[in-house]
Amino acid sequence: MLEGKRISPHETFELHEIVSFKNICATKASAMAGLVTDEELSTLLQQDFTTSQEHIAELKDLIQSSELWDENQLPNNH
Amino acid sequence: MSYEKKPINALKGPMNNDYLEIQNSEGMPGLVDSTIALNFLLNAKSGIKNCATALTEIADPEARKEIHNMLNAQIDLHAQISELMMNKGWFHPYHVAEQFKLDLVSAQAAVQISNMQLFPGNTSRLGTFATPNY
Amino acid sequence: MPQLNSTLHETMELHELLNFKTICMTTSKMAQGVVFDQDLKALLEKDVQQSRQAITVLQGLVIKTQPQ
Amino acid sequence: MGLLQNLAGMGDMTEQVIATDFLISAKAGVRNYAVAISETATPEVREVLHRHLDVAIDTHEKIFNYMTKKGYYHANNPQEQLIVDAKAADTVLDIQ
Repeated sequence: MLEGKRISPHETFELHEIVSFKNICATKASAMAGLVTDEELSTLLQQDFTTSQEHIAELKDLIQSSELWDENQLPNNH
Repeated sequence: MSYEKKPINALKGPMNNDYLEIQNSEGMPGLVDSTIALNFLLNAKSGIKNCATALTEIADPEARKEIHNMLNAQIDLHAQISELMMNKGWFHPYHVAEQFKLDLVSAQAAVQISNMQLFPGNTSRLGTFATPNY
Repeated sequence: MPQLNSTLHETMELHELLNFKTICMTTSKMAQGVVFDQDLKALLEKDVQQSRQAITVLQGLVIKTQPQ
Repeated sequence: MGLLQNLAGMGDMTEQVIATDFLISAKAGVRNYAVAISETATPEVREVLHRHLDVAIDTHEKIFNYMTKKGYYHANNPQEQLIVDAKAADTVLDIQ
Protein backbone atom coordinates (compact mmCIF):
# COMPACT_ATOMS: atom_id res chain seq x y z
CA MET A 1 0.00 0.00 0.00
CA LEU A 2 1.03 3.58 -0.51
CA GLU A 3 2.26 5.75 2.27
CA GLY A 4 1.27 9.37 2.79
CA LYS A 5 -0.19 10.57 -0.51
CA ARG A 6 -3.20 8.65 -1.69
CA ILE A 7 -4.25 8.12 -5.26
CA SER A 8 -6.07 11.11 -6.74
CA PRO A 9 -9.66 10.97 -8.06
CA HIS A 10 -8.67 11.43 -11.69
CA GLU A 11 -6.16 8.59 -11.47
CA THR A 12 -8.81 6.44 -9.85
CA PHE A 13 -11.17 6.90 -12.79
CA GLU A 14 -8.41 5.96 -15.20
CA LEU A 15 -7.63 2.88 -13.12
CA HIS A 16 -11.31 1.99 -13.18
CA GLU A 17 -11.34 2.17 -16.99
CA ILE A 18 -8.25 0.01 -17.25
CA VAL A 19 -9.54 -2.61 -14.82
CA SER A 20 -12.91 -2.87 -16.63
CA PHE A 21 -11.11 -3.26 -19.93
CA LYS A 22 -8.65 -5.79 -18.52
CA ASN A 23 -11.43 -7.82 -16.92
CA ILE A 24 -13.18 -8.22 -20.26
CA CYS A 25 -9.91 -9.00 -22.05
CA ALA A 26 -8.85 -11.61 -19.53
CA THR A 27 -12.27 -13.29 -19.51
CA LYS A 28 -12.30 -13.37 -23.29
CA ALA A 29 -8.73 -14.67 -23.51
CA SER A 30 -9.52 -17.47 -21.07
CA ALA A 31 -12.64 -18.51 -23.01
CA MET A 32 -10.96 -18.26 -26.40
CA ALA A 33 -7.85 -20.19 -25.32
CA GLY A 34 -10.06 -23.26 -24.94
CA LEU A 35 -11.84 -22.65 -28.23
CA VAL A 36 -8.93 -22.35 -30.65
CA THR A 37 -7.26 -25.36 -32.15
CA ASP A 38 -3.99 -23.69 -33.10
CA GLU A 39 -1.41 -24.51 -30.43
CA GLU A 40 0.52 -21.25 -30.76
CA LEU A 41 -2.53 -19.00 -30.60
CA SER A 42 -3.82 -20.94 -27.61
CA THR A 43 -0.50 -20.45 -25.80
CA LEU A 44 -0.53 -16.72 -26.56
CA LEU A 45 -4.05 -16.39 -25.19
CA GLN A 46 -3.21 -18.47 -22.13
CA GLN A 47 -0.12 -16.34 -21.42
CA ASP A 48 -2.13 -13.18 -21.82
CA PHE A 49 -4.72 -14.51 -19.40
CA THR A 50 -2.10 -15.30 -16.76
CA THR A 51 -0.32 -11.93 -16.93
CA SER A 52 -3.68 -10.14 -17.12
CA GLN A 53 -4.71 -11.77 -13.85
CA GLU A 54 -1.52 -10.56 -12.17
CA HIS A 55 -2.05 -7.07 -13.59
CA ILE A 56 -5.67 -6.96 -12.50
CA ALA A 57 -4.63 -7.88 -8.95
CA GLU A 58 -2.10 -5.01 -8.93
CA LEU A 59 -4.62 -2.54 -10.31
CA LYS A 60 -7.15 -3.64 -7.71
CA ASP A 61 -4.60 -2.93 -4.97
CA LEU A 62 -4.06 0.55 -6.39
CA ILE A 63 -7.79 1.25 -6.55
CA GLN A 64 -8.15 0.16 -2.94
CA SER A 65 -5.58 2.73 -1.88
CA SER A 66 -7.45 5.53 -3.64
CA GLU A 67 -8.96 8.30 -1.57
CA LEU A 68 -12.32 7.45 -3.14
CA TRP A 69 -12.19 3.91 -1.80
CA ASP A 70 -14.65 3.44 1.02
CA GLU A 71 -15.10 0.03 2.64
CA ASN A 72 -18.50 1.10 3.96
CA GLN A 73 -19.84 1.53 0.45
CA LEU A 74 -19.40 -2.15 -0.34
CA PRO A 75 -22.80 -3.69 -1.20
CA ASN A 76 -22.47 -6.56 1.29
CA ASN A 77 -22.04 -4.10 4.17
CA HIS A 78 -25.56 -2.79 3.71
CA MET B 1 10.91 32.90 -4.28
CA SER B 2 7.59 33.93 -2.83
CA TYR B 3 5.63 33.84 -6.08
CA GLU B 4 6.03 30.10 -6.24
CA LYS B 5 3.50 29.52 -3.46
CA LYS B 6 0.57 31.51 -4.79
CA PRO B 7 1.28 32.40 -8.34
CA ILE B 8 -2.13 33.31 -9.62
CA ASN B 9 -3.77 34.82 -6.56
CA ALA B 10 -1.99 38.04 -7.39
CA LEU B 11 -4.64 38.73 -9.99
CA LYS B 12 -6.93 40.52 -7.58
CA GLY B 13 -8.90 42.97 -9.60
CA PRO B 14 -9.62 43.40 -13.27
CA MET B 15 -6.37 43.47 -15.19
CA ASN B 16 -5.11 46.92 -15.98
CA ASN B 17 -4.13 47.56 -19.55
CA ASP B 18 -1.09 49.43 -18.35
CA TYR B 19 0.74 46.16 -17.78
CA LEU B 20 4.13 47.80 -17.99
CA GLU B 21 3.36 49.58 -14.75
CA ILE B 22 5.20 47.68 -12.01
CA GLN B 23 2.26 47.33 -9.64
CA ASN B 24 0.05 45.93 -12.40
CA SER B 25 2.54 43.26 -13.29
CA GLU B 26 2.41 41.81 -9.79
CA GLY B 27 1.88 38.06 -10.02
CA MET B 28 2.85 38.03 -13.68
CA PRO B 29 5.82 35.64 -13.32
CA GLY B 30 3.72 32.95 -11.67
CA LEU B 31 0.95 33.43 -14.19
CA VAL B 32 3.31 33.19 -17.15
CA ASP B 33 5.21 30.21 -15.75
CA SER B 34 2.15 28.21 -14.75
CA THR B 35 0.59 28.79 -18.17
CA ILE B 36 3.71 27.69 -20.00
CA ALA B 37 4.12 24.72 -17.66
CA LEU B 38 0.53 23.67 -18.37
CA ASN B 39 1.16 23.90 -22.09
CA PHE B 40 4.30 21.85 -21.59
CA LEU B 41 2.39 19.22 -19.59
CA LEU B 42 -0.34 18.96 -22.23
CA ASN B 43 2.35 18.50 -24.88
CA ALA B 44 3.96 15.74 -22.84
CA LYS B 45 0.58 14.03 -22.43
CA SER B 46 -0.05 14.15 -26.17
CA GLY B 47 3.49 12.88 -26.72
CA ILE B 48 2.83 9.76 -24.66
CA LYS B 49 -0.41 9.03 -26.50
CA ASN B 50 1.13 9.71 -29.91
CA CYS B 51 4.12 7.43 -29.28
CA ALA B 52 1.90 4.62 -27.99
CA THR B 53 -0.47 4.92 -30.95
CA ALA B 54 2.44 4.88 -33.39
CA LEU B 55 3.83 1.78 -31.67
CA THR B 56 0.59 -0.11 -32.36
CA GLU B 57 0.82 0.75 -36.06
CA ILE B 58 4.48 0.14 -36.79
CA ALA B 59 6.04 -3.23 -37.56
CA ASP B 60 9.62 -2.31 -38.41
CA PRO B 61 11.75 -3.60 -35.49
CA GLU B 62 14.26 -0.74 -35.56
CA ALA B 63 11.53 1.90 -35.66
CA ARG B 64 9.71 0.11 -32.84
CA LYS B 65 12.80 0.12 -30.65
CA GLU B 66 13.46 3.82 -31.21
CA ILE B 67 9.86 4.80 -30.59
CA HIS B 68 9.67 2.65 -27.48
CA ASN B 69 12.73 4.53 -26.16
CA MET B 70 11.03 7.80 -27.07
CA LEU B 71 7.89 6.69 -25.23
CA ASN B 72 9.88 5.86 -22.09
CA ALA B 73 11.67 9.22 -22.21
CA GLN B 74 8.33 10.96 -22.72
CA ILE B 75 6.82 9.23 -19.68
CA ASP B 76 9.79 10.30 -17.54
CA LEU B 77 9.48 13.87 -18.80
CA HIS B 78 5.76 13.87 -18.02
CA ALA B 79 6.57 12.69 -14.49
CA GLN B 80 9.10 15.48 -14.02
CA ILE B 81 6.81 18.20 -15.34
CA SER B 82 3.89 17.14 -13.14
CA GLU B 83 6.18 16.90 -10.13
CA LEU B 84 7.57 20.39 -10.78
CA MET B 85 4.07 21.80 -11.19
CA MET B 86 2.97 20.18 -7.93
CA ASN B 87 6.01 21.56 -6.09
CA LYS B 88 5.35 25.07 -7.38
CA GLY B 89 1.68 24.93 -6.53
CA TRP B 90 0.46 25.08 -10.13
CA PHE B 91 -1.11 21.65 -10.12
CA HIS B 92 -3.20 20.00 -7.39
CA PRO B 93 -4.20 16.50 -8.47
CA TYR B 94 -4.85 15.44 -4.88
CA HIS B 95 -6.95 18.47 -4.11
CA VAL B 96 -9.66 18.75 -6.71
CA ALA B 97 -11.36 21.80 -5.22
CA GLU B 98 -8.07 23.70 -5.20
CA GLN B 99 -7.38 22.65 -8.80
CA PHE B 100 -10.80 23.81 -10.00
CA LYS B 101 -10.33 27.18 -8.29
CA LEU B 102 -6.93 27.58 -9.95
CA ASP B 103 -8.29 26.58 -13.36
CA LEU B 104 -11.05 29.18 -13.14
CA VAL B 105 -8.62 31.94 -12.15
CA SER B 106 -6.28 30.98 -15.01
CA ALA B 107 -9.16 30.96 -17.45
CA GLN B 108 -10.25 34.39 -16.24
CA ALA B 109 -6.71 35.71 -16.61
CA ALA B 110 -6.52 34.29 -20.13
CA VAL B 111 -9.78 36.02 -21.05
CA GLN B 112 -8.41 39.29 -19.70
CA ILE B 113 -5.18 38.86 -21.62
CA SER B 114 -7.14 38.22 -24.81
CA ASN B 115 -8.57 41.71 -24.50
CA MET B 116 -5.21 43.39 -24.07
CA GLN B 117 -3.46 45.32 -26.79
CA LEU B 118 -0.12 43.52 -26.49
CA PHE B 119 1.46 44.11 -29.86
CA PRO B 120 1.73 47.02 -32.29
CA GLY B 121 -1.05 47.18 -34.86
CA ASN B 122 1.24 46.40 -37.77
CA THR B 123 3.54 43.45 -37.11
CA SER B 124 4.96 43.23 -40.61
CA ARG B 125 8.69 43.49 -40.05
CA LEU B 126 9.59 42.30 -43.50
CA GLY B 127 11.73 45.35 -44.11
CA THR B 128 14.08 44.18 -41.41
CA PHE B 129 14.52 40.75 -42.98
CA ALA B 130 16.44 39.80 -46.09
CA THR B 131 13.32 38.79 -48.02
CA PRO B 132 13.15 41.23 -50.95
CA ASN B 133 10.91 39.00 -53.04
CA TYR B 134 8.43 38.11 -50.33
CA MET C 1 -4.44 2.14 -59.65
CA PRO C 2 -1.21 3.27 -58.02
CA GLN C 3 0.74 0.58 -56.22
CA LEU C 4 0.35 0.97 -52.48
CA ASN C 5 3.73 0.82 -50.88
CA SER C 6 4.65 -1.78 -48.33
CA THR C 7 5.34 0.68 -45.54
CA LEU C 8 3.10 3.59 -46.45
CA HIS C 9 1.16 3.27 -43.22
CA GLU C 10 4.32 3.27 -41.11
CA THR C 11 5.76 6.25 -42.93
CA MET C 12 2.56 8.17 -42.32
CA GLU C 13 2.69 7.40 -38.59
CA LEU C 14 6.32 8.46 -38.44
CA HIS C 15 5.48 11.72 -40.19
CA GLU C 16 2.78 12.41 -37.62
CA LEU C 17 5.29 11.91 -34.83
CA LEU C 18 7.91 13.99 -36.60
CA ASN C 19 5.54 16.92 -37.03
CA PHE C 20 4.46 16.68 -33.41
CA LYS C 21 8.04 16.59 -32.16
CA THR C 22 9.01 19.53 -34.35
CA ILE C 23 6.23 21.68 -32.96
CA CYS C 24 6.97 20.59 -29.38
CA MET C 25 10.62 21.44 -29.70
CA THR C 26 9.89 24.84 -31.21
CA THR C 27 7.37 25.62 -28.48
CA SER C 28 9.76 24.59 -25.71
CA LYS C 29 12.57 26.60 -27.26
CA MET C 30 10.45 29.75 -27.53
CA ALA C 31 8.99 29.31 -24.06
CA GLN C 32 12.49 29.37 -22.56
CA GLY C 33 12.74 33.04 -23.42
CA VAL C 34 9.53 33.85 -21.54
CA VAL C 35 9.62 31.84 -18.30
CA PHE C 36 10.87 33.28 -15.01
CA ASP C 37 11.29 30.03 -13.09
CA GLN C 38 14.72 28.53 -13.68
CA ASP C 39 13.69 24.95 -12.82
CA LEU C 40 11.01 25.14 -15.47
CA LYS C 41 13.54 26.59 -17.93
CA ALA C 42 15.92 23.69 -17.25
CA LEU C 43 13.14 21.18 -17.90
CA LEU C 44 12.20 22.96 -21.12
CA GLU C 45 15.82 22.79 -22.24
CA LYS C 46 15.86 19.07 -21.42
CA ASP C 47 12.82 18.64 -23.64
CA VAL C 48 14.52 20.55 -26.44
CA GLN C 49 17.57 18.29 -26.28
CA GLN C 50 15.42 15.15 -26.04
CA SER C 51 13.21 16.27 -28.91
CA ARG C 52 16.22 17.15 -31.05
CA GLN C 53 17.52 13.61 -30.66
CA ALA C 54 14.07 12.21 -31.38
CA ILE C 55 13.77 14.33 -34.52
CA THR C 56 17.13 13.10 -35.79
CA VAL C 57 16.07 9.48 -35.20
CA LEU C 58 12.67 10.04 -36.83
CA GLN C 59 14.25 11.71 -39.85
CA GLY C 60 16.38 8.60 -40.34
CA LEU C 61 13.38 6.29 -39.97
CA VAL C 62 11.24 8.34 -42.34
CA ILE C 63 13.94 8.15 -45.00
CA LYS C 64 14.40 4.43 -44.36
CA THR C 65 10.71 3.61 -44.72
CA GLN C 66 10.08 6.14 -47.49
CA PRO C 67 7.74 4.83 -50.23
CA GLN C 68 9.87 4.10 -53.26
CA MET D 1 -27.59 -17.75 -31.91
CA GLY D 2 -25.06 -17.22 -29.18
CA LEU D 3 -21.58 -15.87 -29.59
CA LEU D 4 -19.89 -19.25 -29.43
CA GLN D 5 -22.31 -20.80 -31.92
CA ASN D 6 -21.63 -17.94 -34.30
CA LEU D 7 -17.91 -18.49 -33.91
CA ALA D 8 -18.23 -22.24 -34.37
CA GLY D 9 -20.32 -21.72 -37.49
CA MET D 10 -17.51 -19.83 -39.14
CA GLY D 11 -15.50 -22.97 -39.75
CA ASP D 12 -11.93 -22.19 -40.67
CA MET D 13 -12.54 -18.49 -40.04
CA THR D 14 -12.85 -19.07 -36.28
CA GLU D 15 -9.14 -18.84 -35.56
CA GLN D 16 -8.84 -15.70 -37.61
CA VAL D 17 -11.76 -14.02 -35.84
CA ILE D 18 -10.30 -14.83 -32.42
CA ALA D 19 -6.81 -13.71 -33.39
CA THR D 20 -8.12 -10.47 -34.88
CA ASP D 21 -10.15 -9.78 -31.76
CA PHE D 22 -7.03 -10.42 -29.69
CA LEU D 23 -5.00 -8.04 -31.85
CA ILE D 24 -7.59 -5.28 -31.61
CA SER D 25 -7.82 -5.74 -27.84
CA ALA D 26 -4.04 -5.65 -27.51
CA LYS D 27 -3.93 -2.45 -29.56
CA ALA D 28 -6.67 -0.85 -27.45
CA GLY D 29 -4.81 -1.99 -24.33
CA VAL D 30 -1.64 -0.16 -25.35
CA ARG D 31 -3.59 3.02 -26.06
CA ASN D 32 -5.65 2.78 -22.88
CA TYR D 33 -2.53 2.40 -20.76
CA ALA D 34 -0.87 5.35 -22.49
CA VAL D 35 -3.91 7.52 -21.81
CA ALA D 36 -3.97 6.41 -18.16
CA ILE D 37 -0.27 7.16 -17.70
CA SER D 38 -0.73 10.63 -19.14
CA GLU D 39 -3.27 11.33 -16.38
CA THR D 40 -1.14 9.96 -13.57
CA ALA D 41 0.40 11.99 -10.77
CA THR D 42 1.37 9.34 -8.21
CA PRO D 43 4.81 7.77 -8.85
CA GLU D 44 3.70 4.33 -7.62
CA VAL D 45 0.75 4.30 -10.00
CA ARG D 46 2.97 5.46 -12.85
CA GLU D 47 5.46 2.68 -12.12
CA VAL D 48 2.77 -0.03 -12.21
CA LEU D 49 1.10 1.34 -15.35
CA HIS D 50 4.44 1.77 -17.14
CA ARG D 51 5.33 -1.86 -16.40
CA HIS D 52 1.93 -3.01 -17.66
CA LEU D 53 2.29 -0.85 -20.76
CA ASP D 54 5.57 -2.52 -21.64
CA VAL D 55 3.91 -5.94 -21.32
CA ALA D 56 0.96 -4.74 -23.42
CA ILE D 57 3.33 -3.52 -26.16
CA ASP D 58 5.08 -6.88 -26.04
CA THR D 59 1.80 -8.81 -26.27
CA HIS D 60 0.66 -6.69 -29.19
CA GLU D 61 3.93 -7.36 -30.99
CA LYS D 62 3.61 -11.13 -30.41
CA ILE D 63 0.08 -11.40 -31.72
CA PHE D 64 0.94 -9.08 -34.61
CA ASN D 65 3.85 -11.35 -35.59
CA TYR D 66 1.68 -14.42 -35.20
CA MET D 67 -1.00 -13.02 -37.51
CA THR D 68 1.53 -11.91 -40.08
CA LYS D 69 3.05 -15.39 -40.05
CA LYS D 70 -0.37 -17.01 -40.44
CA GLY D 71 -1.28 -14.72 -43.32
CA TYR D 72 -4.22 -13.15 -41.45
CA TYR D 73 -2.58 -9.79 -41.48
CA HIS D 74 -0.70 -8.15 -44.33
CA ALA D 75 0.90 -5.04 -42.90
CA ASN D 76 3.40 -5.08 -45.75
CA ASN D 77 0.76 -5.35 -48.42
CA PRO D 78 -2.29 -3.17 -47.84
CA GLN D 79 -3.94 -4.34 -51.06
CA GLU D 80 -3.85 -7.96 -49.98
CA GLN D 81 -5.11 -6.91 -46.55
CA LEU D 82 -8.14 -5.26 -48.13
CA ILE D 83 -9.01 -8.53 -49.88
CA VAL D 84 -8.75 -10.44 -46.59
CA ASP D 85 -10.95 -7.80 -44.95
CA ALA D 86 -13.57 -8.07 -47.71
CA LYS D 87 -13.66 -11.87 -47.32
CA ALA D 88 -14.09 -11.56 -43.56
CA ALA D 89 -16.85 -9.01 -44.13
CA ASP D 90 -18.65 -11.45 -46.46
CA THR D 91 -18.50 -14.13 -43.79
CA VAL D 92 -20.04 -11.78 -41.24
CA LEU D 93 -22.75 -10.68 -43.68
CA ASP D 94 -23.69 -14.32 -44.22
CA ILE D 95 -24.47 -14.86 -40.53
CA GLN D 96 -28.18 -15.50 -40.19
